[in-house]
Amino acid sequence: MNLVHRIGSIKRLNEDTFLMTIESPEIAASGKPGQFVNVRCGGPDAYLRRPFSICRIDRDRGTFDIGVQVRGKGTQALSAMGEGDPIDIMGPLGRGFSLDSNDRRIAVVGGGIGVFPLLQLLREHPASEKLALLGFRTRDQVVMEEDFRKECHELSISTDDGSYGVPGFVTSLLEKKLNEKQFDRVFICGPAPMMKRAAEICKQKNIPCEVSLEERMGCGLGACLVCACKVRMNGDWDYAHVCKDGPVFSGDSVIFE
Amino acid sequence: MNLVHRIGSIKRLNEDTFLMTIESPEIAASGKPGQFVNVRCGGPDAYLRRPFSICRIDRDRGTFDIGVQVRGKGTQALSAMGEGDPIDIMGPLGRGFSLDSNDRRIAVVGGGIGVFPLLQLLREHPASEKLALLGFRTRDQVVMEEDFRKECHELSISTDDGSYGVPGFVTSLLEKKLNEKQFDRVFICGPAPMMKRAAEICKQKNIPCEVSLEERMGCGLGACLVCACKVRMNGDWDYAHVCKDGPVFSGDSVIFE
Amino acid sequence: MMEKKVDLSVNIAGLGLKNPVIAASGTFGFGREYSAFFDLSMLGGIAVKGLTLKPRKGNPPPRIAETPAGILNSVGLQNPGVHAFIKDEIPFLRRYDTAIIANASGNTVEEYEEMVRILSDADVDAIELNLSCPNVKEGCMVFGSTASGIEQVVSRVRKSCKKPLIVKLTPNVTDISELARAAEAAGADAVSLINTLLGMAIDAKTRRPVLGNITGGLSGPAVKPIALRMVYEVSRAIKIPVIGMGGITTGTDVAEFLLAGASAVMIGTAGFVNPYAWVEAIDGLEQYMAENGFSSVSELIGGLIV
Amino acid sequence: MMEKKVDLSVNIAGLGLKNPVIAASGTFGFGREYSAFFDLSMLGGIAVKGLTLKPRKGNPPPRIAETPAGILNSVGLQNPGVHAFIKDEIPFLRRYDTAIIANASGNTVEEYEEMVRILSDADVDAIELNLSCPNVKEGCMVFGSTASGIEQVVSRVRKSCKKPLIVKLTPNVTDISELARAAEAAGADAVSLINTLLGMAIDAKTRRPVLGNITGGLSGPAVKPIALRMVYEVSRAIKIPVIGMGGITTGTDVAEFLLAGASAVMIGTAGFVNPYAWVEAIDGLEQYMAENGFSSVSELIGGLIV
Ligand SMILES: Cc1cc2nc3c(=O)[nH]c(=O)nc-3n(C[C@H](O)[C@H](O)[C@H](O)COP(=O)(O)OP(=O)(O)OC[C@H]3O[C@@H](n4cnc5c(N)ncnc54)[C@H](O)[C@@H]3O)c2cc1C
Ligand SMILES: Cc1cc2nc3c(=O)[nH]c(=O)nc-3n(C[C@H](O)[C@H](O)[C@H](O)COP(=O)(O)OP(=O)(O)OC[C@H]3O[C@@H](n4cnc5c(N)ncnc54)[C@H](O)[C@@H]3O)c2cc1C
Ligand SMILES: Cc1cc2nc3c(=O)[nH]c(=O)nc-3n(C[C@H](O)[C@H](O)[C@H](O)COP(=O)(O)O)c2cc1C
Ligand SMILES: Cc1cc2nc3c(=O)[nH]c(=O)nc-3n(C[C@H](O)[C@H](O)[C@H](O)COP(=O)(O)O)c2cc1C
Ligand code: FES
Ligand code: FES
Repeated sequence: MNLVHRIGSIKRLNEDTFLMTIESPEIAASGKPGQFVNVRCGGPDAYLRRPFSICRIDRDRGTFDIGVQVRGKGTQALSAMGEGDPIDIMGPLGRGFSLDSNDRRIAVVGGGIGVFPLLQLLREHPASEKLALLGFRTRDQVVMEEDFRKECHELSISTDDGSYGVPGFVTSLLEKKLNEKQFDRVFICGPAPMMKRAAEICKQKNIPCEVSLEERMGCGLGACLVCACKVRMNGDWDYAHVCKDGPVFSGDSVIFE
Repeated sequence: MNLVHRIGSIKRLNEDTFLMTIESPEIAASGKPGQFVNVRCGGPDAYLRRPFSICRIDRDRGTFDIGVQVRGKGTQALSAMGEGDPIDIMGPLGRGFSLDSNDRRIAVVGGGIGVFPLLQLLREHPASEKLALLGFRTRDQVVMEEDFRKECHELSISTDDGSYGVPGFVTSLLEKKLNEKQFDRVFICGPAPMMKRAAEICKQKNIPCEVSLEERMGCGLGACLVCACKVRMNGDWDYAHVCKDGPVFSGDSVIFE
Repeated sequence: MMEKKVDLSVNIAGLGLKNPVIAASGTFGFGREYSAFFDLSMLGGIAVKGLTLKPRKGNPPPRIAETPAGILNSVGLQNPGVHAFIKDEIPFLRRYDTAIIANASGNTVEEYEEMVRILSDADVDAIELNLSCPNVKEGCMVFGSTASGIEQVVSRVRKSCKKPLIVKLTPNVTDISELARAAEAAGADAVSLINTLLGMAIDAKTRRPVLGNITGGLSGPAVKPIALRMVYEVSRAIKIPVIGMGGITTGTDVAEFLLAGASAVMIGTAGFVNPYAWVEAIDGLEQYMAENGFSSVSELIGGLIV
Repeated sequence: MMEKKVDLSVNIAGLGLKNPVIAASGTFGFGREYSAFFDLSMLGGIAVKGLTLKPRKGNPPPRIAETPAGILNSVGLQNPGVHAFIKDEIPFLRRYDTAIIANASGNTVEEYEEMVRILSDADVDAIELNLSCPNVKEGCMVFGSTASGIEQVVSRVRKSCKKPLIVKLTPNVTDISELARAAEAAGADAVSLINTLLGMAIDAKTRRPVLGNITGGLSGPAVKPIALRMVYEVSRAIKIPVIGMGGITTGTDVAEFLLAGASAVMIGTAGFVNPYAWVEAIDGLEQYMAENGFSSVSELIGGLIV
């Protein structure tokens, strides 16, 4: 696997979030929606790689995008990199969202940086009707609205503080939409409490859903077993591993704590 | 003490050595020949600061130069910095060469990167006759010849392999010159075996000399006591500290091992 | 690839390795994941994920924390059990020409004994007795922190062990040489060290430990100076070979451990950052040897000039 | 400078400190050098360079090696002796409004006792008994590695000690809590930990140890996870206060040690990289407290949610 790629361009999305386009014909060719890449951020203190979801793929150009929110040392170092710089990336990794042609009407539900993996999903999913529900904390945090609008039939944005779009949690939006219409599958990515609630709503409505989990990682490959998450298995539970068995899991199987 | 300075310009001297001009009115104003600065090189693995001798001071411009040979992680990281970059430097530190107006005829003896501190010494020393003897391994390693020529009355260069200047060790040059003329003081900087031999030669001729020592450092200030070197003291020996008691010591006092 | 001018092979207690670089237990799974990156036959050996008699779920997440130049892990021996290993993993590993080292833990002396009995009849090349995992409450640290505990377990399992027996030691002790001597006296064929150092990370914002298990084991470059010192000490205290590990990243690091007295090394954490760490370390060692005039690894072992 | 909204003062066994940040012994000399950088009165306290009865020359150079996120040192207690300290250094230090902590070592129990007697009559605020220097063959590690050794020294010096008595513990042991309990039982007023971890660096090119003394003590960020775990363990094992140290660099690091159970902290190695490390850590702690709703340091101590 070739690890050295190149940063094509960098676009600031808001104060602490940016979109990085990476030139990598290999990853662009083989990457699937919901998969992630593991990035060596450099910087004096960021020893481990950092996982980021594939947000958009341009197969013609041989590039893909990741959306990055600056949180700590690694993302800080990443934000200091420049266009044209070489960048050490492993990927594509993990199991992505299911693209089932039987699913005719789908909804994606994203919260905060959880919206990123949903964009490429919308772009590739064969469904004939696609709804996107995106929730953010506040107006300043809203990202990629126009990019999403282009890839779905209906887009609704909520903010927790009501400063933009529909006031309240994106899960309330979901509940409302599921009451209005029948969906074949819902795809969810965001903070754990949001995913838990969203999965519950889907379960109540008997709609299959998929969630994309986050967990701290070591190898990113399934070898070190650090990225454990609780899943239902044979009537009992077991630890699955986000990097290899996920990051996307069926909402039914995950045990949110 | 202000630690943040700026890199003015960088000039390559040879394949692995460069001269870095640093904008720092403070250090330019207070720095003395033979003193050193302690530089945070950055890079993922260079935790400690690295000491470099002050090589040249331009008090009018408020800048000073250091000559750096790339050896390991720290100097590697330093070599990747660019003009205009901020740089974290502590200095000036340590005791420099003595500038005694009674010394009318002086010689400086430099070996390899040991030549660097001798340049500013020549520039500031009040002597009326100044001889510079510089030794290098081979032709490619010869640096700053013209800069030195401007600051002394006579310059002789030797190379170990005879590829440039006088063939042989610079200490042989020194022996020859001391046989020809009487000098008031000799200033020596270079690899330990070279300094040891040069100090012996001066002792035989009864000429006082000063040597600039190297030792691995922690604090660079005299607080941690790691940079120990053996010196004669009260008929016995003791450990002095290169960063505070030196780096310049009288050749007589140092016990070379 | 450079032409092979140097002899990298080593022999540890009857176990012949084509080179001294082994994947460290718990960091390499059962090899499957890394087989996508390089041919596993390039490795001197593979120490597989720590095995127990029954499957183990391991500790609650988060199980990893990043620390300066290192990591803490608290996996807690999650594994499918020794029987599943034999059935599902050995056939895969045997496709490659590399030594298979089974890493075995138990809760009781009896369990250690049974593990060794089972693995002695399995198609593995050596057994590494894990007496040093800091992430489980039972077995490892109970027996592994004292010379008498090690003596007890090793002398018991020795009787039923038909493979080269490597005893893996913990660094969380006052005198690791004493543990090594106990292992030697009880019949170990080699010792391996160091396992991880018990540590902790705290998230000041949430005021909670980062790891679900509160404490975890420290590994990676941060621990290298400690590991190197212990390998140096232990290799002077015993006659059986020492397998050194702890923070090894480059071929030069490997050389340092060999000079300190190790006969082979293991690499773990470095592979998380660079999936080619193991093969690059082998190449780097070869290059170091060529540049410094060594023609065989045996010349390096214990070659420190003091 | 931010307006002081939070109360940073702490009290350790009768020793009142204006803030919990103390310069660690051996890294700050006798304060003179750093007084050029900031007003020493800003510090909670200064633990001076380790003192012995007679002057000591220390170990041969090189005495420092850089390691990943840390350093090894092998100074070996070079110092001018306790009498020179009292005569030449205390008057200088007393110009500042900060606690003076004398760090004392001895080769024998009698020497420890004499050191404590002498320092009890000197103008210092507390005595830190160094039972943990890994760089000298005598005293420290002989007594400091076992509970009985610590019990022996501490109970002896306790009788003649008229100052708050802090016992500094080594991390190079199987169970540091046991040592802490021994110190407490023998009458210590507080314990400080950790001293350095015994380590080693090798120069593969020269095939020699980097340090003149072969081994040295590891400190700096690399050891922080180990130090934090030990502080957590020890503070739950004893009732007397714990002074935590090992790799602290920022105010957040200080907060982590306090949360783990330390009542104050010491900072050493970080000051080599940043001469303002101590005062920046104090500022950083204040900022952390303000941002996270703490009004006094005492609320932080042991406040870890587990
Ligand atoms: C499968 C997956 C996909 C992700 N996709 C994205 C994305 O598209 N965009 C984005 O901005 N972020 C994404 N994240 C979260 C991102 O990985 C973390 O924000 C990032 O690792 C933080 O690193 P840091 O150095 O800034 O923070 P630090 O706090 O300095 O990190 C310290 C350690 O904690 C880990 N860590 C910290 N936060 C998280 C987290 N939330 N999840 C997992 N590990 C964490 C880091 O990887 C590192 O090992 C994803 C995480 C996972 C697991
Ligand atoms: C007073 C003084 C003045 C100096 N002046 C100059 C100068 O003008 N120009 C120049 O090129 N070099 C000079 N040096 C040497 C320079 O400090 C080292 O080459 C440099 O520290 C090497 O760092 P590194 O990261 O490249 O090497 P590494 O090998 O990665 O360094 C590892 C550690 O060893 C120390 N170290 C390595 N080599 C030396 C050495 N020879 N002396 C002291 N410590 C060392 C480093 O500081 C660091 O702590 C001077 C040294 C001293 C003590
Ligand atoms: C995630 C992880 C899991 C580990 N699991 C085991 C294990 O199951 N058995 C074992 O003996 N050692 C285990 N170890 C310890 C390593 O084998 C090795 O001793 C240690 O990590 C030091 O080497 P390193 O610094 O190269 O990683 C584990 C280490 C890590 C990081
Ligand atoms: C150069 C150096 C010298 C030291 N000398 C002493 C000493 O004399 N007495 C002592 O108790 N500890 C000594 N120590 C240990 C420190 O006080 C401290 O316990 C250790 O360095 C961990 O803290 P840090 O990581 O903040 O440096 C020394 C440490 C260093 C780096
Ligand atoms: S990160 Fe190693 S198994 Fe998932
Ligand atoms: S480097 Fe600290 S005393 Fe010289």
